[in-house]
Amino acid sequence: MENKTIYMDYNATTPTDPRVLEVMKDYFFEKFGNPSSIYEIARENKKEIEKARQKVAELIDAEPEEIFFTSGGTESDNWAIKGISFALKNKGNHIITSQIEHHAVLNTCKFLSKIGYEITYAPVDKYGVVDVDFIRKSIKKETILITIMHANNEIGTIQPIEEIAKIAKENGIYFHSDCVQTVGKIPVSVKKLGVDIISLSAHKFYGPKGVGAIYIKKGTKIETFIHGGEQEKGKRGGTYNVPGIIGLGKACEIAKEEMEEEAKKVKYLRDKLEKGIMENIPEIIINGHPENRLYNTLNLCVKYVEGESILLNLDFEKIYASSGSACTSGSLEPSHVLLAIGIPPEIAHGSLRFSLGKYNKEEDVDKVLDVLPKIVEKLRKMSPFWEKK
Amino acid sequence: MENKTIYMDYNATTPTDPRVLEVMKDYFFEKFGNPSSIYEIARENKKEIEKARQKVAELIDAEPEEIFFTSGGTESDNWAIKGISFALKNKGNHIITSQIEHHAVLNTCKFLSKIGYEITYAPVDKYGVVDVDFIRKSIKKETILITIMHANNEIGTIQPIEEIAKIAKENGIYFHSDCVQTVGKIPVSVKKLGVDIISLSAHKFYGPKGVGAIYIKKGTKIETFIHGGEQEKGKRGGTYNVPGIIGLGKACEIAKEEMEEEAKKVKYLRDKLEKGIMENIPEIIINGHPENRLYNTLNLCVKYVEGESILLNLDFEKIYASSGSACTSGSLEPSHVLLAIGIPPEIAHGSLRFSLGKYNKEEDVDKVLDVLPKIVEKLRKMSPFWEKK
Amino acid sequence: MDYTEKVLEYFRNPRNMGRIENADGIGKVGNPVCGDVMWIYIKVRKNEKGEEIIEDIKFETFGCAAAIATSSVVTELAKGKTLSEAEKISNKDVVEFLGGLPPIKKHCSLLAEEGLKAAINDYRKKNKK
Amino acid sequence: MDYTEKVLEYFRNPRNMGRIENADGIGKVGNPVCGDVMWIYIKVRKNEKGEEIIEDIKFETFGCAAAIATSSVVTELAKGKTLSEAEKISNKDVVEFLGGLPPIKKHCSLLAEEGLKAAINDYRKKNKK
Ligand SMILES: Cc1ncc(COP(=O)(O)O)c(C=O)c1O
Ligand SMILES: Cc1ncc(COP(=O)(O)O)c(C=O)c1O
Ligand code: FES
Ligand code: FES
Repeated sequence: MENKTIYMDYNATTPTDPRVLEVMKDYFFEKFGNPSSIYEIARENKKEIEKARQKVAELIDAEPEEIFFTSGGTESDNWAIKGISFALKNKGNHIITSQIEHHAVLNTCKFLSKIGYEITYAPVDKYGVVDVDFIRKSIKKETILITIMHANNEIGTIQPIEEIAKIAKENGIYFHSDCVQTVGKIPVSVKKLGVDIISLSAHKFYGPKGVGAIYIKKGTKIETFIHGGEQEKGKRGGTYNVPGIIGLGKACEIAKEEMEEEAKKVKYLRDKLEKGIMENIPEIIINGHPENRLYNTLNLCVKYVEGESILLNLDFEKIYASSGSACTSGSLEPSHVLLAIGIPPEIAHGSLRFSLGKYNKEEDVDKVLDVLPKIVEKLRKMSPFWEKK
Repeated sequence: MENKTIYMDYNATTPTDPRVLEVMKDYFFEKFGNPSSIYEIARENKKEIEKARQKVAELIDAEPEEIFFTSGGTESDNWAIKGISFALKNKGNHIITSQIEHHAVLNTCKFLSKIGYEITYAPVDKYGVVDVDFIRKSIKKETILITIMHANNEIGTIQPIEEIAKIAKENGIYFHSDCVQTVGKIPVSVKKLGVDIISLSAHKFYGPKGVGAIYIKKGTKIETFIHGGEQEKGKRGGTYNVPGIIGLGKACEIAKEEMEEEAKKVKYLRDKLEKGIMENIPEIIINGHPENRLYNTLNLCVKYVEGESILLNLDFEKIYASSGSACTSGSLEPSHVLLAIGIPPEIAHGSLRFSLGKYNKEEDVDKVLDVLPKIVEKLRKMSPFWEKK
Repeated sequence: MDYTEKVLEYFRNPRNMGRIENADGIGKVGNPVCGDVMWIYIKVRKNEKGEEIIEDIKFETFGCAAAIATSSVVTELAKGKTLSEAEKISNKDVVEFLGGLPPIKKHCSLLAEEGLKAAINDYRKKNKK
Repeated sequence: MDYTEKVLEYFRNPRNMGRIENADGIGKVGNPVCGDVMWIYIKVRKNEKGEEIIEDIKFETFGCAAAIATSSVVTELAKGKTLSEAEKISNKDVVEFLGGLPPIKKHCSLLAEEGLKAAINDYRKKNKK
């Protein structure tokens, strides 16, 4: 990261931990090779890949044979949902998800609905917690999959996954959880959660971009998504991204060791930021669950001003935050997550997400607390709604 | 690459050119960021990505808007074939391909055949050239896609793509070509070839693993394959693999500048290797087209011995070659490509592929020519078929 | 979002920002639900030729950086112009002045054009003879 | 392919490789179309107790490293044994001796077991009283 910049958009992506890059480096040239080949350097690469698989498995309490490498969270989500849909198409065509899923899930469901699947979108309460009862009642004999994210990327609300997974199990329905925002941040045990499939992505926890994984519980009937060679027991084609996979493994190892301590530190900073903003800026709404929320995430609505204008002004001060999910900042729609928790569109336009991470320092928070009130004041002065209310 | 090793498996994968790694390095930490965000570092990343897109476009004579980044050749192949199949499912369900495609194409077709598509596999002649007339005659009103690879990864035979593309065009059928083995090795112009879609992969020409691209001609009707956020104009979800994409761009730039010279050098070495083997080992069959063949590829069958045994013995001498495609070396089947060109299975088992690249030196060839005859002799002595014939 | 230097400069230091008490015309355009609202205030006087000119103009905007920058530019362009000249100011003029806008942001400049026209109309309606 | 050191060692330096002219029994198993062929030659003599023992044994193999290594091992294990002892040698013994084989290569060891049995059967057929 450049000096003097204050990065608070860790939910969008994280810098690659230098220790991760360090272990990756050699595999570009000196130790490069295709792990599917039989010769020695290839065999060594293969061993490193299996070690990485072991590390991923350890982080999420799974068996190595249940881990498959992908190009990231989006591919894992696509694989999970399409894979189950195609594999069970003779059993049923109904999928239950929620209104606040990531676009990787929502747009996959949209695609499936075009080709004959039926999708039910469970609503959420004002904190962003999905309506478990609604899910239970939506189940019918055609239901083949329930997919609910572990924690929401925009507001950080953590879902009652264990409870939903139990319902799925009782009804003999597969359960997938998009854990892209939780793996590496908080302890995730696939066994405790009771899930059949989860998605995870390296770049969300200090690993490299372009690599992720999917956990598929032994015995799960799922179609391959990326068809190709014999890699990953024939379940995911494509030459192994050796440096990427080794980097993911290292990121998992570091997360396992350091997660707890980082969490404490980051939570302290986030809480200080939240408190400071609430005290210094009037008419702010904090989004997400008061307790069951990612410790690094602070999503708020600044009434009477528009989010992008705040972001750009922060940018002038080299403070990098976001107005929600990075993927939709190309669009002008207010966040589907904020609308789902009942924020009126005109207020949803003023949303701001600070997501903190391990390289943030206390000065960063102080700086934000210094400049943000001024920015908001300036923009509110410009707004036709501010003084008149 | 380790010292003293002789790597001759460039068709499986190539080492990342140190100049490529050099430009990637900064984007892991110092300049990391999510190009979809609006703040400054993100905007800079976005610019670099667009520069990379430009470089890919220049290498294959396309427009930048026609280039979409993927996780590699396999994803590109899946996207091309499934994307067209799903987009045109109301128009027809028939696809024409060849018997010698890569598994990324063949297994995708196999999947589609399970869900209601009909696939025709065009045969090839003894040199591995597809039967163009067969393709022409296979076309029917349900045909929505023809997909034929540019050059075969095992035997190197280059296909008459222009001719097939013309037939496709005359019949209003989309044409995809898997150019994973040609882009970066030989000049590829999508305009001259007349193709609608091509696949390419960075790690086949000194770029990083885990990143590739697809060319989609403007106006082509194709469904998205990896559904997700707004990245790539909403056509390919997933956080940008910034270092990977920048690496792919650099690899394209280097290829464009140096391809011609490298080709001459590598062809000289390959020809010397071929000649030397033919002169020193009896009962060898050279596979692939005598002229229309990748200049770096030498595929041969050593009669009366099995390929893996040769490979392992080469491995003991730190010479790394392959017995065909890397993806199938986990399997025991003889190569589908060799069977398709009419090699009997018992001879196909003795296949060996040397694929050379820019880091090979003349000593490497000399070393192979020194040890290979001895290895073959030793193994043939062990074979029940050798002396008795 | 790729804003030009000029857009960023106008966003940072908008001209004519604020309200005119007792304005002769107010144009209110946009919709908070869509995230864009612009109010344009004008003060009109007659010049020596008896033409109505925009003596003062101010804006209040709830919207993105492009909306704020275009608000500012349209007020600058209109200031001192006769009403009939001012009515000819199009969103294209505004975009040109700013050296371009990202495609997805073109509509923000339309808002500026419409805001100015709405203010003039409001003035005309109130002063109908 | 993850071969143990022992497999690689036996592949590199196979014991009992070659042919026995005028063998007492020859076992030919496998199929070149599948890429695996193994021929086992045995020379049999009676010991002082009158038992038939394998005095000499050799192999010729067309196949992968595992096939070659298992051929070698099975001949070593059988050498000097009585026919009825030798018949009890199973592919499991061979795999154990080698410290394991990759799952996909288990069948190669079966070939070795079958080759030896076929050679013994061939001898018995020829020497039927
Ligand atoms: C002809 C061909 N197509 C597709 C692929 C797949 O490319 P990737 O390994 O980048 O997924 C390869 C190489 O593995 C290939 O040689
Ligand atoms: C909840 C969630 N799911 C999926 C994704 C997609 O992951 P990736 O960017 O690795 O494809 C993201 C982040 O972008 C996310 O936050
Ligand atoms: S005001 Fe609508 S996005 Fe600019
Ligand atoms: S002999 Fe069949 S693979 Fe070993």
